[in-house]
Formats: sequence, structure tokens, C-alpha cells
Amino acid sequence: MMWPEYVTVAALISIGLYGVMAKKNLMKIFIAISLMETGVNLLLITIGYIPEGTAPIENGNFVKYVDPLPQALVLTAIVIGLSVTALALTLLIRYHSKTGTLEYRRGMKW
Amino acid sequence: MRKVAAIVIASAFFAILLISFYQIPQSGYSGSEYYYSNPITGSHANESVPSHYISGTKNETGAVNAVTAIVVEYRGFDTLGEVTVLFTAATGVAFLLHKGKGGKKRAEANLILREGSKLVLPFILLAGAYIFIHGHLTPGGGFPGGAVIASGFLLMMLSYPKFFMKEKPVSITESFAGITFAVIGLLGLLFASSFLENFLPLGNAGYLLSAGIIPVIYIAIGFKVGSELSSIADKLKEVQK
Amino acid sequence: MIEFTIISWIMALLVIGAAIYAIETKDLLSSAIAAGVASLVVSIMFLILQAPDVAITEASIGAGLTMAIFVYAIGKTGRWEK
Amino acid sequence: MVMHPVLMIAIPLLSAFIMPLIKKAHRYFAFSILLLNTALSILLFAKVYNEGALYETIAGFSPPVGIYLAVDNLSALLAFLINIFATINFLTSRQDFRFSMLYLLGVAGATGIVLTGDIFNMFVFFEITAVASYALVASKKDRKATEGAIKYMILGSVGSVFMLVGIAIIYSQLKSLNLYDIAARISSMDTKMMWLSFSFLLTGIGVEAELFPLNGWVPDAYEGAESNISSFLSFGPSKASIYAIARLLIIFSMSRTYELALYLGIVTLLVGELAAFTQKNTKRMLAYSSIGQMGLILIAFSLMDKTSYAIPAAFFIIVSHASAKSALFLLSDKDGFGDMSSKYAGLAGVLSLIGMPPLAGFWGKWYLLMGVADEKIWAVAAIIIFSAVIEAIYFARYLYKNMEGKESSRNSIPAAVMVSISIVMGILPILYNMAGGVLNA
Repeated sequence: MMWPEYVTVAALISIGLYGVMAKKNLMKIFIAISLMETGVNLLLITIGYIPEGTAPIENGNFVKYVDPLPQALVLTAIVIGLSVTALALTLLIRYHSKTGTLEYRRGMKW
Repeated sequence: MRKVAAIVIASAFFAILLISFYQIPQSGYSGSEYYYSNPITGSHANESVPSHYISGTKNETGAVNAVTAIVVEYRGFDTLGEVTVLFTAATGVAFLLHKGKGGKKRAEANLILREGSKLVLPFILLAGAYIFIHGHLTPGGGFPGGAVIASGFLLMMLSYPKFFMKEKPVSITESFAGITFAVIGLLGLLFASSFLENFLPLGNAGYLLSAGIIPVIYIAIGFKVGSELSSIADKLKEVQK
Repeated sequence: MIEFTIISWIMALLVIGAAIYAIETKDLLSSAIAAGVASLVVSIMFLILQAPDVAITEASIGAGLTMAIFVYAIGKTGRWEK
Repeated sequence: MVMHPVLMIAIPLLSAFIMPLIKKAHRYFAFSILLLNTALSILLFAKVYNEGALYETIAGFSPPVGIYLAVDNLSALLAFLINIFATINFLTSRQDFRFSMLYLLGVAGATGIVLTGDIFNMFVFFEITAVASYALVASKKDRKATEGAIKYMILGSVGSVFMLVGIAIIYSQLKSLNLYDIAARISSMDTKMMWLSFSFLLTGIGVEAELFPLNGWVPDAYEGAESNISSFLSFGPSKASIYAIARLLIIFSMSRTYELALYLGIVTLLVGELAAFTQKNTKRMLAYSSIGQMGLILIAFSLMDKTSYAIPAAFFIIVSHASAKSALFLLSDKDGFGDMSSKYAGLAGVLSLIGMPPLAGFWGKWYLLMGVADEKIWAVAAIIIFSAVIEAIYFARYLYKNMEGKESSRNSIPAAVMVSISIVMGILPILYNMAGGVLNA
């Protein structure tokens, strides 16, 4: 069992979720979301790991390789996370220039 | 009140996640319970999907690095989509922000940083290019390579407050790299039988000039990611308050 | 093997601590930096889990560039959370 | 001719990449690409209808090793709907080339969600559509639009994290990402893990599909956005994602998951219609009414395993909602139906939405009620009829208010064309056969 990794994953995702639910500052919310994304990436990599496996780069002698597919998925997920963050920050800058604040307004809750 | 509720929900979530992770087997992917079935023909294979990647990478794609083979060949369509997400975001950032004239006074960085970054920039760019050119042989590839290139420009932005990316060359690089990727995909449809299929000789695995279209696509991705990330950073830096 | 587990636990605690600090501090700048640190430590975990490609990408994109654009955006919008 | 459905995704992507090089003619270029895509989707549908489900492998590796596109009758029809409405809606755009790029990318993403046969690929297309939609919602540069977009973005990003967790759990159990391979082997999965991954995926997709607890962004984003973008949201991403939920239900086909979807649909329907009833602002009312209709579509899909009426019902509600609601959103930038075409579009659209024969909305509700009657779940029938009555009341109020107005929207002609499509599709009874017997899992 990969306890350290799985505990980290669960903690990152739930801390991020807590941040999204409890915080009122929009910048903080997006920081929380990026933490959640990091957590999911770690989850995928941990799923693909095999004890005593090596990186899936062929090196001649026969060894056990870890699962390469989740690694490919995570590469995709990291870039997607950065794209969403960049767009979000753009919107936050614009929101700040319109309202002068990044806190929720009264009407903005759900 | 809101905080307490959030803490309760988050801890419940933590528990659920841990309990479910407890059930994830860590025994590898070659067991017979993972053998796939082909959804078109319905036939059953006697290997799992990841074992196919491990055993087939060298013969089917000519790459040594299985992750690269998956990213560019086996699941290349995902990567096209991923590049598109980044492109969409870069377009969105440019669409939503009015770029300022950059006339704001900022403290100049000190001499050592300025001269040092000027000295280091070519090497950073070289390192980035090395990473994405050797994607099929060593860890790395187009995405980290592009990010390294962007970090070189980021360094320039930090040390020279007046440094900015010219919009036109960046957007032309971005477009051409994207067009290269999509056109290679369409050429696969033309010369081979399906979109993004390899149509170049595979060569000897392990050499620089091998693995068919993988290096070409990774170079395109490297340029594209590098230019997009630097333009995003530049836009966010230059925007007026 | 036991040293390995200990190192993993230390890194796990480091990540969790950085994440909690990132959420709880009122200073957005240190919050963004703490998130970057968490992501950097996670990239070392990727390296230990035999994922060098992902480790490089996470360190350069997930930790480096994400933190840089966060810092730029915080510079434009104000550093303190109310 | 050999038909390649992948072209419907690849060509818009390629042309979005080309767009910055030909800034001047961007509008004609984007329009012709959309037109081309619509033509391709018609060809695709003709082929699928005649020859049965169509599979296209990508990169030359047989699935599940590679990614593939799986097109059946329903997905071909949906791809056609998304593309034709996108083409018509694009006529109303008046912005710069970046808008055209984002629009093309959004349409390509929605088409990709409908066509793909791979769950991670579906996630990637979700992100393309979502990122494009965030930017498009924010394209109106005022505070309300920005707020709506930020809200949409927060929920959307959390949703995509959840979706990835769901995918990761499935992968950990089956080591496969192909939708039909998963469907074939899902019975070997532990029930608890199955439920977990199902609920994570449902939560993730449910944000885009406007399901009940996750639709906080809907009224704000629809209200804040430019009217042609609200229209785009209501035929593009939301329809593609409700179809994704249908595919999800087929994969996990357990009677309990269908039941969960049914309850979720009922709650969404009631919440949406009741909230719409209390709204004064036109766009907010239309947005809440959209939520209600999404609930209705989900109810129809959740009866899929029981009755053969379910899929035609869902299809006709989708047609009616995609065309009529998009048209009403297009008209909503001015208060009033001043000229003839907007009067026609508004009236026909409303009649279709509340289910007057022989419009598409009527067939949708008719088949849905037939299916419900077959199953003798009278409570659901009562709820559907009750919501239809509420809908009729608030739409009557809406019509009354707007018919008086002297102003008229400049988008009235595209709106009229959209509604006409719904009328044509409603009176084509063969569509029943077309939409029946599809979705072979």
C-alpha cells in the first residue's frame, strides 16, 4: 500500500475542496483549485506505480516497468490545469479592475 | 458557520477518498483480469493495455521512451486536444486583456541579474530545445521543453522591466507550430490509413533520427508551448491595472 | 526500504503542511508560493514513483510557471486577503 | 466516399490555428468552416443511418490501445444539431478574429465530446469546450459577465478535477480508458468502486450539464453573457454533456444508477421550473427554464433501460430545446418582438418548448409520457405534467410581455431560421425511426 502518497492525494483534494467552499477571496479559491489538480495528478501517478518498477524507458536489460499510461495522462492534465489557471487569473484581474476587490459580493454566492 | 460546514464536508470527503484508495491494487497491470477486449471486433486479447504499450513501443513507434510513444502516437489525439486547450487559453487571455503600453515605472533589476540573464538566455533556450528534440529518447519532451523556453523569456521579463514579447512573431510561431501538428495528422490520413498515423520510416530505435513523426510533432509542440506560455506570462505582466 | 518510507512520509507531511498554510494564510503572495512549494515537493514524489517525464513537467509548468503567473496576478490585484 | 468523422474535429482545430494569419477575412473563413462541418455531419449521418454504427481508429492502433471515434445514429444527429445551430448562430457575431477562433474551438470541442469513444479523450474535449466557453462568456466586458464567467470557471474546474478522479478510479480497476471496453468489463469491478467512480464522473459532467446541485453558475453566466453566447451555451456544451451522461449511464448500466439519474432529473426539473416561474429578468428566466429542460432530458435518458421510447423522447426534447431556447436567447437582447420574424421565432419557439403539436417539443413530451405510462410510474408522469403547466404559465407571461414590445432584436432572422429547423424536425415522423434503436452499447 502506498500510504504516504494516497494520504497526500486525499489531503490535497479535500484541503482544496475546503478552500473552494470556505474562502471568500477569489484568488484563494483558484490557489485551492490548483492544489486539487496537483492532488489528482499524484493520484494518477500513484495508481500506475508498481513496487520495484522502473521508469518506462527501455534500457536494454529486462526489468519491471511502471505503467506508462497514467504518466501520459498526467502530462496532459498538468498543461490543462495551467491553461485554466491562466484564463482564471485573467478574469480575476479584470474583475479587480471593475470592482476594486477580489472578495465575493453579496449577490455572488450560490 | 460556513467554515464549520466546509470542514465537516472536507473531512468526510477525505475519509471517503482514503477508504476508496485502500481498495486500489498495487500489483501491476499484467494480471489476466486486465485483459482487454477490442470494442470493434469484440475479440479478447491476452494482454492488458499497459503491457501492450510496454512491449509494443519499440516496434510499433520506434521510440524508446514509452511515455512519449503514448503521448505522441498511441494517444496523440489527446495531445492535439491538450495543445488546443492551451491555445484556447492563450487566445482567451489575449481576447480578454487589453495590453498596456508597458510605460509603468518599475525598479530596474541590478546589474548582475541583468547581464547574467542576458548571458544565460541562449543556454536556457538551448536546453529547452535539447529537451524537446530528445523527447523520444530521454525523459522530457515538448511540454517541459516549451516550459523551459518560456522560463527563459520569463527571466528576461524579470530582469528587464521594459522587455516585452512582440506579438506578431509569437503568434506566427504559435500558429505555424499548431498547423504543423494538425497537418501531420491529416497527412497520416492521406498517406497511411488514419489520422495522426505514422507515415515516416521508424529508423533505428535509440537514435536521434528515428521514431517517425514523434520528433517532428514534439518539436512543433515545443515551439507552440514555448510561445504560448511566454505570451501568457507577458500578457499577464503587461496588463494595466 | 524503511528509509524510503520515512522519506515518503516526510514529503507527504511537507506537502500537506504547505497546502494547509496556502489555504489558511492571509497573505496571498505567500499562499501562492506555498502552493508552488507543495507542487515542487510533489514533483520530487513523481521522481521517486519512477515518473521522470511527469516530474520535469510538473516542476517546470506546475510549480514554476503557475507560480509565476500567480505572482504576476497578485501583483495586479493586491496582496492581502480580507 | 470514405467518411472520416475525425475531420469534423480536425478541420475546425486546424482553421483556428490558421486564423491569426488571416485576421481580415476571419468571419467568412470561420463561417465557411462551420458550413463545411455541417455538410460533413449530414454525410456522416447518412452513412451511419444506412450502414450502422461507424468506428474510426486514430493513429492506426486498434482500440483500446489507441483512441477511436464511435458514431451511432444519436451521436451523428447531435453532431449535426450542434454544427448547424453553431453555423446559424455565428451569423450574429460581430467581434474580432479571436472571438471567431474561440467559437470554432468551442464547437469543435462539443462535437468531439459527442463523437469520441474514449473517456479521457472526452475529458480533454470537455476542457476545450469549457475553456472556450469561459472566455466567450466573459467576452462582454462588463462586471456581470465577468462574475458569471468566474463562477462558471470555479465550478467547472472543480468539476473537471472530480471527473479526473472518476477516470483514475476506473483506470485503477480495469486498466482501460475505452468507453466500450469499460462497458464490456465493468461487471468485474467492485460495486463500491463502481459507485464511487460513477458519482465522481456524474458530478464532474453534471456541472456542464446543469444538473441540480451544481448549476449555481447557470443563471449568472447566461445572464451576463452576450445573447448569442447564451444561445451557444444552450445548444453546444450543455447538449454535448447531457449526451455524455447518457453514455455514462449506458456504461454503468445498473438499475440503481438509472434510478439515481431519474431522481436527479426530477429534482433538476422541479427546481429549474419553479425558479423560472419566480424570475422577472427574461434571461434569468430562460436560464432556469433551461435547467428544467435539462432535467427533463435526464429523466428521458434514465428510462433508457426500460422503454424504447426513452431515446426518441430525449432526442426530440434536445432538438426542441436546442433550437427554441437558443432562438429565444438570441432574441433576448431586446425586450420585445417588434418585427415579423422575431414574432414568428418567439411564438413558434415558445409553442415548441411548452409542447404544442406538431412541434418537436410535443413529440418529446409525448414519447416521454408514453414511456412513463408503459412503466406505470404515475408519480413521474404527474411531475412532468405539473412542470409543463408551470412552463406554460411563465411562457405565456413572457409572450405577453414581449409581443407588446416595439423594439426588436437584430438577431431575429437567425432565430427564425433556428426555430424553423425545429419545426421541420418535429414534423418528420421518420425521425422516430431514425432516433429509435440507436446507442448500441
